[in-house]
Amino acid sequence: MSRVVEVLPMLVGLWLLLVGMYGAATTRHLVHLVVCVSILHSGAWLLLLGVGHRPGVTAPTLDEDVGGRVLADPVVQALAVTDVVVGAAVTALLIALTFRVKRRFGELDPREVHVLRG
Amino acid sequence: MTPPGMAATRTGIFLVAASVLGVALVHGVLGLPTDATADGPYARTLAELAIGQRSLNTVSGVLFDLRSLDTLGEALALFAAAAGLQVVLSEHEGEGRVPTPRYARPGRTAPPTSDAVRTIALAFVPFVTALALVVTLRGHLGVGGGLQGGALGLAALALVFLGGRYQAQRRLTPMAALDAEETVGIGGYVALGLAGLAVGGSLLANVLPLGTPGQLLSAGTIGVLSLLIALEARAALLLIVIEAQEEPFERELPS
Amino acid sequence: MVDAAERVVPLLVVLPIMAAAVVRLPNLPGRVVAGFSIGSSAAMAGLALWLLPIVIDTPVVHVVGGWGVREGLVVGISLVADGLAVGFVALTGVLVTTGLGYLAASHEGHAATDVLTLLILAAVAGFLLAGDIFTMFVFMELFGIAVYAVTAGKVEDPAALPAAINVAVISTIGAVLFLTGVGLLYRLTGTPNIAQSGAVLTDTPPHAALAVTTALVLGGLAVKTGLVPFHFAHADLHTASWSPHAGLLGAVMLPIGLYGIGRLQISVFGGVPGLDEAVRPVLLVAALTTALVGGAMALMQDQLKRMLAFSSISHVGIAGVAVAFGTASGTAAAAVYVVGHGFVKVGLMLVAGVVLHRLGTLQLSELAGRGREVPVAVGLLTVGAALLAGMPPSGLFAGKAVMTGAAEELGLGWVMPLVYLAAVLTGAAVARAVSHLWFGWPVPEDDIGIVAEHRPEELASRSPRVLLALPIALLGIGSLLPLSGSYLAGVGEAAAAAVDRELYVATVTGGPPPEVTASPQVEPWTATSIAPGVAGVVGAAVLGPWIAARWRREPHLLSAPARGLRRLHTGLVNDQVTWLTVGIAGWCLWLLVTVPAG
Amino acid sequence: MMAAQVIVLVLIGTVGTLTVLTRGLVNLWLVFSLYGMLLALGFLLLEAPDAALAQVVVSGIVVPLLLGVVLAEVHGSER
Repeated sequence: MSRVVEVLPMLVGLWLLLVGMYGAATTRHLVHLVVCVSILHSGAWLLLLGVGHRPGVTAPTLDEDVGGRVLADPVVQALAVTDVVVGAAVTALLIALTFRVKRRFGELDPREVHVLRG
Repeated sequence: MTPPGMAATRTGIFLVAASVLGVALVHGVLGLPTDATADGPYARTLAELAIGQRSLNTVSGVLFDLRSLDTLGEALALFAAAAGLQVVLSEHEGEGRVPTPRYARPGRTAPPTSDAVRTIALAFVPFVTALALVVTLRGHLGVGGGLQGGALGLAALALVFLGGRYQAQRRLTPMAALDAEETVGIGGYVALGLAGLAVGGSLLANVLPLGTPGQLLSAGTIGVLSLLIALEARAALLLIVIEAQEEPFERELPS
Repeated sequence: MVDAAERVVPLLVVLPIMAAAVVRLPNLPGRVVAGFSIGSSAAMAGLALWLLPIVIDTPVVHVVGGWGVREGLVVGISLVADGLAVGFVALTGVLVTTGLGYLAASHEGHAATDVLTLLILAAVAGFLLAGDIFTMFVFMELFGIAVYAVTAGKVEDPAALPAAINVAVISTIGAVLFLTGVGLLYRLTGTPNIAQSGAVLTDTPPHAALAVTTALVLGGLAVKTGLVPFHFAHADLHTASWSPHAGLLGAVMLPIGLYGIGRLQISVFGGVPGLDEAVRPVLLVAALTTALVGGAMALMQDQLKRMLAFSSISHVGIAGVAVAFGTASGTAAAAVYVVGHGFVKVGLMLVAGVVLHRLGTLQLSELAGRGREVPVAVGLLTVGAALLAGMPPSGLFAGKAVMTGAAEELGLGWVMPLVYLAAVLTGAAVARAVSHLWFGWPVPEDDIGIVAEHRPEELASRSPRVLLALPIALLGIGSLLPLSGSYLAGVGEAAAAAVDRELYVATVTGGPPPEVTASPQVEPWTATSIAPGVAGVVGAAVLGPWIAARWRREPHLLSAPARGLRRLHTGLVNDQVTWLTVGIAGWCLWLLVTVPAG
Repeated sequence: MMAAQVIVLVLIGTVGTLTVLTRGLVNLWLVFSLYGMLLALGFLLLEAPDAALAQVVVSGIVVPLLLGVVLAEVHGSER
């Protein structure tokens, strides 16, 4: 059981990845699609933080000296920080593209806008 | 085009595949060796070195010194996203058909805001602006850094927008200035990196004096890089958000 | 010399970034933007070409930030410049320079298109040189975003928007899968450095976590490579993108995924007993399927750029077969093939761009007979068809010839007929297009494929000469390069170094270099290699026109399986995500089942 | 601490799932904003305050703002 708790952040991250993919595979609305992509992206951040986390660690953001405490892994946290911001950019970009789809096709249903077939 | 029943079939296929994938992933995670590099030597070494660089926030030390190339790459992702959407804007401006946004029309605000929301939003603007600066500049001393600071810089302007002052927001963010800000952010980062190459022999070497731990002016290039990234992140996110704000009004143009 | 080389390595990444930042300045005149972009990417290509002969002998490592090895631990990010990586960077630099030249001459694109193209160049260089798996991820994410952002900026084309959205979704999922694998790998080995994690994993007993990690890392890269069933969104993006980018996508963007697969498979996972044997079959089957599916789809297309897009997918599959061999000669074959294909494909895409400029459409049903208005373009397409089919002495011929030897070494001789078949299909596809263009044989109404396209508002009655000079030069280089003996010998040396895991580890961690292994003989001119090469060209020359002619008489020529295959390409994001899930689940399942439990 | 972690992580998973299953745009906006905040809390409990700060700024301001614009627009046109 403690094993499950230890890897729970990673498991939740993977769950979010799968759930987001489910949303993307069944979506009928491009805005919903963007949200699903954002959710599956956030699964990766949770997984990353889970990779660098162990029971009893301290945040690697110190105001004082280390003082013998075990720190959470700053490397994966750095990657997570940057990826969160990139995720925001991707979401924003996709939303803006969605607007342009709405203008051009008058629709936000992916079934109405797939113009490349066969 | 899509035959009826196909969507159900597809969902079925997806669920089977996702179940297989899910079982495999859980199997993999649970199969991780329990003793696997508990507080691995790599993470510990990097944390120690970051503190040695006077960055008490080891995450900032990793971001802006030990692994500063990765940060440049991620900042470029923002840069790329903004540049991609810039095309659309420049097209509008070039053709002289900048639409009147609905926000900008007399008596209209969207999203609809009440007076209370407006007042509170505007009251927070100076506070958030100051916070953005503090978060950026103190990144090596505590929680924060250029990426968060840059996003907060956007937040300050977002509050102006939420306060119903769309025109004010646009006046505060002329497009050309944002473009130039991006050039300063990325160009400055690379220039400092090249200075490191010229002086220290390797790209992005921290060649500035490290100073005393805990001081605002310490940690060498970390603070400068953090500030440059804040500029880049703020400008790129703003450009993208402005693009999104502009877009809907296109549809309302008399055609 | 080596010292200077060490300082030049990071410039390959930084130079295009700096150029992109400068070009981003507001209100620059178009001529300045074009000149500066072309100049910087040419300078970068020049640096890479200067570096190439130095690093083929001794790979050079540049440690970013000066964070070298501390107590046996690689601390910083290493940029590892070996022959294969730098050669690939040089190829990208040359092709991007040509593409930017085309954009400038044809007045396509915007200043931001140049910015993004330079970022693509930087991202590719960063990805190829990265000796660190997190850095690899970062630059992979960057080029993913730059690629769909550049296409999204093609505002006049209705196909560009949905294609960009679909690729953004697929690309993000691929990146997240890769990142998941990378995270697990970091947890397993405790270091993001490729060489060091490979050293940690050497001779460790395989286990389920490692199998899943491998599947996610390599599968995530396979999504980027566009192997079946991850190819759907890529085909759409190539169709909708700017002509030079459509070429670059097939020439460089997809193959760097293969480079990543090969690099990580050899340097990270290669030392785990039993893992290599489990990975190779799945990669081989995926690549071979990709080659055949791409070829078949290319043959059935009605739109020239989409035809070339599927052709790219097919040829990347062929190179993937060689990568799946995992040997020095297989790697050499893949390198020769990718270089040859890269020049030819960018050349052909530029020709398609010229056709669009002159005739206003790429739809074969509307172009029937109109090829006589653009005789040079049709001539180049004819040459391109022969080259794609594998005409000697082109890189596509030489690559397959070397691949034949590599396959026989491993007892995999049976794959070669299928590889040749795939190549013939792609050659026949273009030959079919040429037949329609020149002889005016009508293309029947198509009830499956609907390819929206953009029509330039003003047709150029005489496209600038440089527009055709560029593809002529590219096709020329692509076909003649393998005649150079020193080129082939260099590829052999680079390939031998690339598959040598001990050499890679020693280079990065600063250990004593191992004994130099013998380079494979890269000799395409053998008694048995010419015949299939020529036969392939003849096959394509017969098959293409034959189909074009029969199609005219029997509109419903497409058999049920072929129609079914086309119908799978719906361009619908839901379907593409479902296929991706099926594919990655397959990779995971296969590796879980076949990797021996330790 | 441990218990708080487990609770918040489970909540993140649940609200994430809810978000994906939500189809109406207004509800989507609300649930997704809640999800973003929960995620930031989760980061904080995983001892990653920097990531939490980035997430708060992004999910508290950038994303709601963008989705709000969508909402205003789509609703305006469908009314």
